[in-house]
Amino acid sequence: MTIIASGKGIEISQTELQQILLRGKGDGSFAETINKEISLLPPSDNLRMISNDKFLFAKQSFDQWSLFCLVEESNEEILRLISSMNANEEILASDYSHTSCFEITGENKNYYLSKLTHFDLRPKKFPVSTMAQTLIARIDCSIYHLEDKYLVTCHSSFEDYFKDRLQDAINL
Amino acid sequence: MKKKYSFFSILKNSLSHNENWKKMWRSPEPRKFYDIIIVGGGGHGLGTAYYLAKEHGLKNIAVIEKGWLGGGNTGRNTTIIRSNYLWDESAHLYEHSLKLWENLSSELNYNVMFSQRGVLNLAHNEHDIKEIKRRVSANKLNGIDSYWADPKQIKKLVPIMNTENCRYPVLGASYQPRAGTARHDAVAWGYAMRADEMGVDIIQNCEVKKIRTKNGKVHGVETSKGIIRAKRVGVVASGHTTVLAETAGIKLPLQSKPLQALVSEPIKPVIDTVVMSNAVHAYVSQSDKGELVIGAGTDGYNSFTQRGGYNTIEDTLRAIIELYPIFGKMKMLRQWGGIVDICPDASPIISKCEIEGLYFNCGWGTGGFKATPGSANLFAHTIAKDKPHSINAPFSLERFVSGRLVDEHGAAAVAH
Amino acid sequence: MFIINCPYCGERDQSEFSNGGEAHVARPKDPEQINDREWSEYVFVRANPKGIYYERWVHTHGCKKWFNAVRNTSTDKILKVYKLGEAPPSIKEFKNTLKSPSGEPEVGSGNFTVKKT
Amino acid sequence: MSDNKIYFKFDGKRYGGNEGDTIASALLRNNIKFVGRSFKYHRPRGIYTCGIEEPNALVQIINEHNEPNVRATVKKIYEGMVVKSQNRWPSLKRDFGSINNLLSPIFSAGFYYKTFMGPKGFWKKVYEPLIRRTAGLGKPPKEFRSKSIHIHHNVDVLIVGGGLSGLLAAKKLAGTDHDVLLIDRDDCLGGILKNTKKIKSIDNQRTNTWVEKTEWLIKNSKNIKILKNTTVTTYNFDNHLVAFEDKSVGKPPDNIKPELVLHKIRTKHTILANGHIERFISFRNNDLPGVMLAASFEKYIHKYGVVPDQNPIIFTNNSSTFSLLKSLVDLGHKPRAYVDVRDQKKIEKETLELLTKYNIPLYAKSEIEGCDGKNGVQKVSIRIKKNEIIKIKTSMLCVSGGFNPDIHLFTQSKGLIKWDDSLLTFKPDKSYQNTITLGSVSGNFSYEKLIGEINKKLSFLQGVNHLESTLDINGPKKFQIKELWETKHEKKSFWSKSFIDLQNDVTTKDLKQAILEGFNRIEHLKRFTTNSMGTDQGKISSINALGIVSKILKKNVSEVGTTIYRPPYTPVSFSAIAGRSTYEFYDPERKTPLHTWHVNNNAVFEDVGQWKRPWYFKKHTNETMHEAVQRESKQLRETAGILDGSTLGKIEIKGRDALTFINLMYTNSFTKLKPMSARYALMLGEDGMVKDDGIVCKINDQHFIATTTTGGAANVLAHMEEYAQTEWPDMNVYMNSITEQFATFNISGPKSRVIMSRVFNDIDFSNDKFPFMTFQNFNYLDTQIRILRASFTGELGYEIYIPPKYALRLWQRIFFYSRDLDLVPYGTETMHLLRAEKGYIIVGQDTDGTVTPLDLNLNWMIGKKKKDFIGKRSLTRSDIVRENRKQLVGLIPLDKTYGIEEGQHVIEKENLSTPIKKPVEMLGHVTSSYFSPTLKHSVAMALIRGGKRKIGSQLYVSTSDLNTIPVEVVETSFIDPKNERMLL
Repeated sequence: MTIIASGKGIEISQTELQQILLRGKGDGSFAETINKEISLLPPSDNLRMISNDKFLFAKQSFDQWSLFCLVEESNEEILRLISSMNANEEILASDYSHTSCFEITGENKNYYLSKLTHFDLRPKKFPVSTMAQTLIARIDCSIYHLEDKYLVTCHSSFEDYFKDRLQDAINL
Repeated sequence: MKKKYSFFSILKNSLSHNENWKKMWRSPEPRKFYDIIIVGGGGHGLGTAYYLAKEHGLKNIAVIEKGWLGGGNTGRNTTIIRSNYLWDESAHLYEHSLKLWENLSSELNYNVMFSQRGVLNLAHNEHDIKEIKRRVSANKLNGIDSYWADPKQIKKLVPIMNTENCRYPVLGASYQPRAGTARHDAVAWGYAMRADEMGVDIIQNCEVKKIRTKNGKVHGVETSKGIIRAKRVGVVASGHTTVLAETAGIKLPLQSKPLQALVSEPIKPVIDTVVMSNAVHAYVSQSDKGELVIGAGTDGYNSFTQRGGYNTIEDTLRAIIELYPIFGKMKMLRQWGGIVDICPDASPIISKCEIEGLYFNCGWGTGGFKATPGSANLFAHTIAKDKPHSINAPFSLERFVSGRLVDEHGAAAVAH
Repeated sequence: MFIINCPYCGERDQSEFSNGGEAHVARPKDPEQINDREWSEYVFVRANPKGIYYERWVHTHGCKKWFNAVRNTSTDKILKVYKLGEAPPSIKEFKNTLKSPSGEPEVGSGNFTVKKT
Repeated sequence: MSDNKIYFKFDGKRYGGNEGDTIASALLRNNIKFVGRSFKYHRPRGIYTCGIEEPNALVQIINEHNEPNVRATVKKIYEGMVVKSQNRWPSLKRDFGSINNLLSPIFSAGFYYKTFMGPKGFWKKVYEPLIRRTAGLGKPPKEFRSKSIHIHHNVDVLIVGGGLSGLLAAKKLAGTDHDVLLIDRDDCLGGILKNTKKIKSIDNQRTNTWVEKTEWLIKNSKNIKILKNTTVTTYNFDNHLVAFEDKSVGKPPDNIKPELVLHKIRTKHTILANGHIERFISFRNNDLPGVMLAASFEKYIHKYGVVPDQNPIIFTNNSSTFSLLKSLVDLGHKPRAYVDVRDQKKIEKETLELLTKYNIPLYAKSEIEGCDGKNGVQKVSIRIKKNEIIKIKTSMLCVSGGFNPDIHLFTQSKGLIKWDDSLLTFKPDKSYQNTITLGSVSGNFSYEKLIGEINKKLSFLQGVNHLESTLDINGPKKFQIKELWETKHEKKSFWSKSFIDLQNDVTTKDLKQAILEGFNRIEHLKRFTTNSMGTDQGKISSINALGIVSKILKKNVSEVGTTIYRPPYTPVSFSAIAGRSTYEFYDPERKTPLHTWHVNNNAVFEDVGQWKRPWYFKKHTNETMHEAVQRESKQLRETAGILDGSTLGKIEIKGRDALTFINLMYTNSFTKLKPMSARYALMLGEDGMVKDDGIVCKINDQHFIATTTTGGAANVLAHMEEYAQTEWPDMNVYMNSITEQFATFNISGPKSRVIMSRVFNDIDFSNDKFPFMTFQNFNYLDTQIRILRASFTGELGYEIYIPPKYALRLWQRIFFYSRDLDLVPYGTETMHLLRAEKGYIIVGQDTDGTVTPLDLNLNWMIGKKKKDFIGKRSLTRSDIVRENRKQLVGLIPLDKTYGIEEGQHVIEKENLSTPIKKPVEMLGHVTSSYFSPTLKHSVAMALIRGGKRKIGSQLYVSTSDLNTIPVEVVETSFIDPKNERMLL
């Protein structure tokens, strides 16, 4: 984890998280396949996140989930997981570990992010344990509301631009 | 009585405290029957009536306008005129128009201020360069004044342009010296005045609600001022064309979308050329009053509200200050929107249809103003002869069935 | 810039979405069986009404899901959003909704600001 | 000087002002009233108002910006500020352009439409340059990259205006569950409480105390945020409002901190409490410096502590000027005269009492005919009876022509307005959005009714407080007004003018002339005369114009209507609207995992969409692009080359129905394709035109990986998702973009097999084990890579797909293992050249959206047995099967020393006349052209009419200087047509 900017009640750090992007029907067979591998049932409510000490599991829409490893696994294990999930012909699991991840913490994080996104971050609209896909600094991002922080991910080709925007916004 | 305008008429009138000017056009009540009704009192519609009367000697013509003359896209566009289009069909159409523009003020004896200040279409990447070079070559062989300008030449024409230190540097441009701008309102007023003099009834504040047909023939129109019968009806209603066509059971391949524009506060002249860019999307010219006239892109949804997304304005001004950093401290004075009717191939329709006596002139999308005289002239021909002129023959409705489109998307993205 | 209530993500700014034109235009089941004119209508002709419009949107900068909406194109008010596969609401449902912001003519645009007395 | 004054310069002279002064208040403090010249006639102009509505006092600030057209009545001074007057030359007092005023009788409305038409060419060469020289007000600004940011707000209630109504509304919402934003454009809250003497006290507290206390209460309520110096400019659909905040009030600009902040607000309810604007009255020379609106005059007294003139004349048609009168006499100043249009009986008793008490001459039922003076008011003519005019000396004249509710934002919201016959103005009628108007903007000019109005209109909001306040009002309680838009001139003169638009120099005569000429619609009138088209948008005058016009037309004002109020409310700087996503952040640069390596190895980059791709690599600084590309291309065909192909789109497709889906998306058939094999595939639009191409890898019938062009990646995925979701929702198929999850290397050339075998020494790359167009997955370190045997160069080639984290290491390893084999890194230009030699197309270069697979001779790619795929039906339309369509062919110059230019056209004629008068018939155009280092001559591809039948014939290609080059039409494959090198 590298701190890329801090001050004024905000801290932004970059982190690496292994991630699997899952697509599927979300039916019993889907849940079973997943559960067998990670002992966690996929969240069934849209935009909801659940987690145990190893995984964070978020439902992005009716046929799409993202699964983060909170504890670093070996690469082989991730590939094994993916291939076991893909063994179910109605599931598509793609390794998304090469996605840029940022953590934003601090009491001013909402004000700070309001410089970069129109997304309504008020807790009454974006409660803890929910996620959203939206635009931040003109970049397609996913934002996950964890207990006291936001986890923001974007495609890695945008990483330099996104980082520069994050740093710029803290100074202005 | 024919109005004659000149410096002497101004001087003469000033001596009578400007209290003896004549009305530019009458405000007649509609008659029960016309030989030809033109629906839509913008530049294209008024021009059509003018050419019907003047070049085809037709009488008993009315132009019916739901609001005020020139109140639609004629009065809402950024007034760019050029003819450097890619395909032969389009090039001939717009060049026909450009030639008419060059003589329009004197023909109408009304100064439409056609200002041939030249238009640059910028290239920002290799793909743009290839597209523009191809277009310039085609233009040249079509006898149109079109040149490839390198960044040095561009910088000479527009010294304030940031050609190098930007995200997408300016790598070149096409340049058409005969292109330029005109005073949009004046075009509508000039045509209206001269059409009126030849007996055309211009009826404002009269909304056409329905096109009436009988046995596959046009029969007249239903308006807010009652039913008016007609032998032939030409529809030139831009964004609202489909709504009218629908009333006659005709489906047109058009979608109406918001297009926005804005002007800045006036400043002393700083940019004399019209500059358009596709990749850094904005186009700008400076009016004779000193305002920067800036055009945005269309929004991606159908709407009749004459209002587009604020994000589009934002994107346009981002592009403007990217290309002209000195405009950062310019201020936006007014913004507005129009409704543009867009064809799948980004080319217009000037065509008969399956109903006898019913004609459409539409689908000009974001670039109709430049075509005003040409479109009007060819539409008049099409109505008068009941068959298209060779120039507008390719712009028929039939092309969507056969597949013979005139795909100007390359140009349309900057076809404003 | 209006708000669109994505059936999967909730209310979001319109700038996150792309419009997909008229809804409920099914691709012909057997394209070879229809003539050129019918095919060209499918490819090129879409409704363009002023007023109630059944249209498609996709949440491009969000969940990337398609859905349908009923919008009044003369007010830009979204009257209903519904998922693909759901039956389109009857047009009667919108009979009493506002036809235009300022009582302007249905065919014309006018853009009135002053109340007509 | 040891005072705490702020010093600034105006037209070269130094003046002192107080902290908080605007340029205007500081100038008035120094008794400067003449500050600029008008647009058309260059008439002297002064300070007319005390705020945003100012039409006259526009100045240029000379600093890093050189900001033009700054309202002196808004912009606050800072130490060392340099201010210049505008539109004058050489100086304000001696201005060359003022000759226009003499010529004004011929510069009538729209005169330019009627002249400047001949002789031919004069418009361009003579008239327009002359007109342009007179254009504009200020001078262009300078380049200065200020930092303006955007801040987004999502709230429940937005209150626009922190005056009396806005504060009361905020009080009502304080401490509730509603998230509230309160915005005021001034640097302090209070509005009329601070600017006038209209309210004596609130709840027995002095107004200033009440404002302070209320502000404190609001600030501590936690649910309300206050923004000052912030002007709401735009009201969009769905309660989206835009406001800009001036962060540099009283400070010089810098480019470190934001100068302006653009607030973009999304709210559930909008409360407009933005007040009213005073309007003027037109009389002869109503533009002279020294004429000022009455309420503005009063604001200077209270807000800035400047009395612009101790003995002005007050001219009114309404009851509001009591407040100014009271303010002046309380300070011990005595107006020279009080001119009221109304009958003495109608004038409020409070006013009459004051006038009597202080012995101020009252001229009731009288009007100002005009005023005179050089560069400022010296004498005022009062028409006291029909034919009797008296003249009084004075240097200032305060005018009140009534008030307009500030409905700009309300109409932007698409609310409807209506004419009020007693207030003689438009006021809001029906809201279109969730908009509530409070106080004077709603047309309520009576403070007594205010509390009741607010309680009533906001009661629908949950949990709001009940307001109970008592307002002690000074002077008349009810607003009374008599209609007067314009006063008659004493004598008819060519030069006498009553202005209706001060900034654009539109006179009441111009309005009359316009109507005479038939411009009787208000929009026409505006456009013909330019009335209310200035930077102030006619804030103090547009209703007056309507009044005058409706009188001429003998219609009521509702019938005449207004022009549309267009956003923004007041001009906003481009950089504020653009925000931070400009300059260095204009558009993201997308970088591949190998970007740094490319930079270090002298890559010259090309922009492909947002991507930065190596275009070519410079071997040494003097190497030209042509040399580099020739070198790279030659080297690759001799040994091997490597390309970073990471930008190509990659889509993973999976599901029970994946095969059916892929068969519908592409022209090719994948049914018989063996697992772990790949196929070059074409994607069409429903119109039958080529949309994209790429290689589709089949893992099995349920699992595919498709590649796309770099530019097409997002569109292809969106296209697939659209069909999967909307047309075939019952199909079980899913797709993920994996573009960014893999770096891609393309290695090709005769030595590529050797290199691959060395790098991956446990893999068998022989033709048998690893045939062309197959792929395999391998373990590599602790990850997995995929190798595909394919070629876009015509040489033996491989593509490696590897997770980005490992990319650089592998890339370097490849170079390490091929150090004796002259492996050359190459860029996109060499790739284009090599594929052109081979006759492969680039979608978007050799196609332009009008090209079908048949036109490209790619019929073999169409799955003949497939019943359907996207675009298939379009391929049988009459124009698509036409023989004479443009078809792709190869061209070779007959004289091998000639180069063919891309984009030039293929013609049948050898000679072109110059200049070209008649259109030359074109057969088509050159889509690609390169100098082949292998063949040592130009090879080109062209789309030409009936191309297939023209193979073998001789045609001509135009050049950019309008010569022609004879060429031979050939097949498109220039090198190795039998694919022997590729299948090596």
